Amino acid sequence: MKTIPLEAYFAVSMILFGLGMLGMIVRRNLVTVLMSLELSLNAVNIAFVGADAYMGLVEGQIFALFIIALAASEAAVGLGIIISIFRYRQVESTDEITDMRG
Amino acid sequence: MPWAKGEDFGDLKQRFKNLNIVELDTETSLHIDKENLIPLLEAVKEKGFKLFLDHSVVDLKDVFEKDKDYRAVAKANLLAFPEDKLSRYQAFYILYNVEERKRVIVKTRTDGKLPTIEKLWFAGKWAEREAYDMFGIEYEGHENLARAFMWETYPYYPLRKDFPLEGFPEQDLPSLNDVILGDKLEGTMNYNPKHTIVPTLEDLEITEKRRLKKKAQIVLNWGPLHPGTHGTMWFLFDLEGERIVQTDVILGQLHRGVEKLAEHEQYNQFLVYTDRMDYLSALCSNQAWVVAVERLLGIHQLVPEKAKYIRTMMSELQRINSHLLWLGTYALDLGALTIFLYAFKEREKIMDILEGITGARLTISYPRVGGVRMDLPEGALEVIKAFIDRFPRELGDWERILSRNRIWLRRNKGVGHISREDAYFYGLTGPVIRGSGIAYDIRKVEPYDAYPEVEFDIPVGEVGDCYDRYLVRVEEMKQSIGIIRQCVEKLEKMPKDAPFMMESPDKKIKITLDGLGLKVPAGDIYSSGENPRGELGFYIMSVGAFKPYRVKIRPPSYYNLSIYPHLMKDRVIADAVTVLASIDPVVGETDR
Amino acid sequence: MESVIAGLIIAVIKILVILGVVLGVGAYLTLVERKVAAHIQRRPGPMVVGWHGLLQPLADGLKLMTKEDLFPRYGNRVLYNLALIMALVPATLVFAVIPFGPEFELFGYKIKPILTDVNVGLLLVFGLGSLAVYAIALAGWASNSKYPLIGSMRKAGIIVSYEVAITFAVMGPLILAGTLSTYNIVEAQIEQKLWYVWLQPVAFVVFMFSLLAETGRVPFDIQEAEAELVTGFTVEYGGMKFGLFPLVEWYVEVLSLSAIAVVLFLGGWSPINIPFIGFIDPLFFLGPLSPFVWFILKVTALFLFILWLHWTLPRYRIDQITEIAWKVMLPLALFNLVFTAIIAPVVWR
Amino acid sequence: MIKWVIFLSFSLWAIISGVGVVLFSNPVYVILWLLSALISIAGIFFVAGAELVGALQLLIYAVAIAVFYVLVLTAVPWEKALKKDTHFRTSGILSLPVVLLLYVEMALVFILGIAASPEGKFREAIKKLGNTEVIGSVLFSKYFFAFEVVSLVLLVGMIGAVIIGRKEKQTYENDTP
Amino acid sequence: MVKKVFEKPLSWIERILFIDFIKGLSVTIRHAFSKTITTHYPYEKLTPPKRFRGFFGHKVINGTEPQPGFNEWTERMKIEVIPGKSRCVVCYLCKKACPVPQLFEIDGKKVESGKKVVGVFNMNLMLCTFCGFCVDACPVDCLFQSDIHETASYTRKDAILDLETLERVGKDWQRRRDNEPDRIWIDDRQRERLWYENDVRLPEVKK
Repeated sequence: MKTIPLEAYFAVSMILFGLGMLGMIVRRNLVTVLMSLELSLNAVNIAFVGADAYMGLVEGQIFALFIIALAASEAAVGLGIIISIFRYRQVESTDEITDMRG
Repeated sequence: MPWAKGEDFGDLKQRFKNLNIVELDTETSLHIDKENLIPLLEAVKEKGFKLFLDHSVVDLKDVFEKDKDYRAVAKANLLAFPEDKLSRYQAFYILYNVEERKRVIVKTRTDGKLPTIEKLWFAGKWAEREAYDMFGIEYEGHENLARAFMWETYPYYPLRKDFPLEGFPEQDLPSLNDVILGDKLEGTMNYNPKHTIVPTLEDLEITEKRRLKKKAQIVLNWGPLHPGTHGTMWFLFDLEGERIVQTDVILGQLHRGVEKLAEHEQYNQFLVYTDRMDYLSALCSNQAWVVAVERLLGIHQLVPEKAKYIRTMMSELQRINSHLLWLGTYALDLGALTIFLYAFKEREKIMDILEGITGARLTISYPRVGGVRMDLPEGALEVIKAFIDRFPRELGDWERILSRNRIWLRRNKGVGHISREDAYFYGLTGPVIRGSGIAYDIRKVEPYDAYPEVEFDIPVGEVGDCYDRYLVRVEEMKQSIGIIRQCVEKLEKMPKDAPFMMESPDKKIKITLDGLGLKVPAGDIYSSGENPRGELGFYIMSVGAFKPYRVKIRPPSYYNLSIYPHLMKDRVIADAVTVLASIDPVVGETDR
Repeated sequence: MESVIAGLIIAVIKILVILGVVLGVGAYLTLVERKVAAHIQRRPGPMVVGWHGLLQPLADGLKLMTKEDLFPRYGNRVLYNLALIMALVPATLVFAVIPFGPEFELFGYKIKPILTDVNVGLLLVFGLGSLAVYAIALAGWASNSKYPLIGSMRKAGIIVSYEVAITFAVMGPLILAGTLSTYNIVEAQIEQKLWYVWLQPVAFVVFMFSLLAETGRVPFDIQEAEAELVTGFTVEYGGMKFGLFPLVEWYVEVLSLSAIAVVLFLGGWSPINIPFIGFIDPLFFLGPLSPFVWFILKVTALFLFILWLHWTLPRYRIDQITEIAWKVMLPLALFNLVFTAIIAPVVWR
Repeated sequence: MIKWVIFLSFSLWAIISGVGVVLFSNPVYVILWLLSALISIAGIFFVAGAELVGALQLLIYAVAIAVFYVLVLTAVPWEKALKKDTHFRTSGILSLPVVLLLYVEMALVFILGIAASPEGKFREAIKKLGNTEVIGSVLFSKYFFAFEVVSLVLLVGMIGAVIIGRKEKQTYENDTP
Repeated sequence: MVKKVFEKPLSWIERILFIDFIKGLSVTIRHAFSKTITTHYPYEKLTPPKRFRGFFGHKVINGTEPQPGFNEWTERMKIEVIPGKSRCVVCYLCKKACPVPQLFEIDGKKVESGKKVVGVFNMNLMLCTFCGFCVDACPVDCLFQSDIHETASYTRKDAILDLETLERVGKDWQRRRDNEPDRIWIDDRQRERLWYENDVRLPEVKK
């Protein structure tokens, strides 16, 4: 049993990141855009952790933890904004919000 | 007799020209014309008559049609402006002065329109809805004149005298056997398949739609069949998250037209229907009715002492019984599942006692006009004594689980707070008003049966929240134990063959056990009894026949429930059960 | 290669044993609960099917199986059924990291009575345990009905709040043991001759409260509060589907979390512990079986205690529950954590 | 060998779930696919030997963060949203070249990066002490400042979310039936 | 006269040591180890008290009729006295006293001697409220309420009591319970299960 090559991690990471990007571009719905963003963040995490495993480091894992933490705050703020938009504007798609006045 | 005297209203006599003050043996009433009604009610309220008791209407159609009845009624001075034969309805408002302990009836005449009193008493709003539902009286300025019990598209006004007891044969309703087995039933089983129309789903939808304006996103249908509503009440909560923005109540799921039936039953026979009003405290309702009829007959002093004590003792047992069910379901609603069965254990003992003495567990029908149905059986007093000796200990056990439990305190304290003014405004009675600190108890105010001779305290709360109501009811159970103990002591001293039915000394009034041929002279009375849920009042109008002309029942639960939407404003659903259970309505009584 | 196959076989046997025991015991705990409740309420409980109702769970199961499967008209059928699976799987998966006893030898193989002794076992427990939120939220949403929606919202709110409190509460014992592996935590307690409940009473109380909250036991059973919401998020479920939710919530989860409580605070399979004296084993005559018996006894005792609470106390209101979580339990757990983190390195090691 | 099988199956699972996230139109299904992707990524972390990150991925990502999405989704009335087409079709196709470009760029960076990678200096320590402990010691010494900054950001995010999501209490006039 | 209810607030010691919970728990555990009080219904049944208002029955003529009332009424209504048959004198008093008089269907029947006996006596118990007014009204102690309380049936027809059923119930009652004393209940042993804590001492049953 040998260790898994770094390229494998990177390949998975790349595919998921691309899917996340695609989702962010294609999605009309605000919440699903945020979800695609989460997917991209996770892809980055895979790259970090894979590199660590290959190279025997821990820095990548630490950064993965930071990313998780930041994703949490991003989700909280993003969903908060979405809820307030829903409440005041009753819209559900990104192109219906054209100004920043809330 | 807690009726106001004529001299109390001397100054009003000068203000209102048409005012006519009538003092009868059974009541004091103020007769006023429709135009001056609201100013008079305002003036009376300012004089201290702050507590609203009841309001309804009497349809005088039959009185005017039958000359004999009209003469009897006019002679007894029951009508406001008896010479006015065009106005078909007589409205009455029963008010109470809590400080001076006086009651008064305001009577007025109308041909179908009345000014609303919803600004003076909120309870009047509900009473007016009921009168609108039953008589079709239009109330000018009423905010929500929707039908109280019947559905919105119902074309009739059932309590009018031209609505027959059997209804109108309009719609086919096959009996269940016809549908399932194809049986053609004969003889006594052959029901009339034609009925007055019944509501369809569309009718119910219209009823639901015709309500106060929707205020929030989610409308939660709470009821008609829901374990938290203690019966078949239908609440509509407008919810914002879990917060209740507005509450609407749709009653009438158990409406059986008891008041209409009363007009077609003899005085004694109506006893059976009082069982089925507040079915948890049937005996107290029986007693209130029997006492009302006895007072109307003027024989309440002649009832033998033994019967009085038996009635008092039994109705106090029934009060404990009812409060036990309340305690059990209240605890169940708040999640303490075990108290429910503990309470039912003790309740079962009371049931055993009641069953042994009266022969029934729920629909008791034990008192009779002039006494009780049967003497106490052998061993009854011993069993009751054994029960009341042990009961305080059990009550203490439950209090140990609940009263000082932090969860119980958090769920109850500060929830459903009723101020004193609100209590008057919404016409509350019973433990609900006593929880707000007002010592209003019919057993002290207008004592009946053996209550003047026994000693007991009126428990009152201070704040008026659910916790106070809980403590008041628990304390009431302890006081009832005291009353029962005194009654048992008294009954033990009485000889075994003491009479339990009244024997009239002068044969003028013939009273038998079955009440056949009980003719009551013309007159009217408002008499009430203290039910476990509040003041159960009967307004009886007699034209001197075997059957009452009009019986208006003042259901305590109905008016106690009227404060519920007010209390539920800005609370969460979990408080809905707490507040509802602490008000403790019984649907058999709210709907009648 | 042979050792790999042996390991696989042992793992499969462990899985089967744990699954069988958990689900079977879970079903029979319904009978235990009914009996306990009945006797607290002065009733005998089920008495008809079998001796003292011993076959009652089977009869109930049969009844639930043969019932009609109802489905709300505008619900979402996929999610409606998925919610069930999502409730059942994580709850049983938690048992993978519960050590039932010490390592022992059988036919020359060393067997640890734990499915996987992961380094981060405890984190897994809480991660998996709180996956139940999805089941509940989806069940409420997929039923397309208001009562289930309110019930599932309540429950999800509780789980999110108490997940935080429970995670901070277990930090104390973790610091004392110095490991995240459940097996090692028990060994550390045995080594140090002290149950952590003596050192971490505050953490224990917080843990017990969170346990009750997460499993929806009284005083936190508001997600189903039959007086308010009929049965909460299971209103629209019928038959065995209705039966599985309480089975998972009230029995399997309670069992797994009380096993975790035993592992963390009550010394796992160790016998009775008295501070400054050590372990006393009144069951020494059972020999190598005694640790397993002790473990089972402790879990049973905790379970019975939870039942006892359930049938005594009233229930809180939803806002009060979250208030307690954030205003009482979380500060307590945090304080306990900080206190332990400061004191433990100085005094303990 | 077994490791490869497990890794491949987890990756495949993750990619399928990612496709699901992009393609499904019902937001509730999307969140479920995202959840599945998160769990499979946690599996990849376990394969890579990063147990702590894997467990935290499960505990924080899969449970805490995704739950917010579920709660928001179930609380918001979606009947209107579901009726609409939830994808920008044309812009999606137009964006494909950009995504491809991104792929090429990333691949380049990765390949160049691998060539210039440092050798593992913690390998021995990880073997001896275990992953968690090493991460802890590095996190709280070398990256302490970053840790503090992240916690501050979290706090700010929390407060911000509370303030944004707060709602002014509406008052209604007092009318009852 | 007026009593203020009051409970003092929880003290901090009670709060921290959970004394309120412990008090409640002590009560429930005590109950858990006490005797159970339930009656296992379909397998054991309590005997209803003698006054129980259950199904109706007609007592039959066996020489224990209330005299002289019975003789007066048979003479007045011209009723043929047949031992072993219903005591009913077709006076319609029960129907008059009933709040729901539709439920009675009573008719007399001529016999050869020119006198009458009761021919039809149907009671539709679907309408009945079991109030007992008809029993109070019966002048000859004929109509009575027995202790039969399990009255469920499959069809509505079964809810009609005809004369035969009434007489059968009556005979059964006279055989079993007519001679019992008027006591609150007679099955002391059965009631003991619920009442054992209360220490009830009832006077002996006089046979």
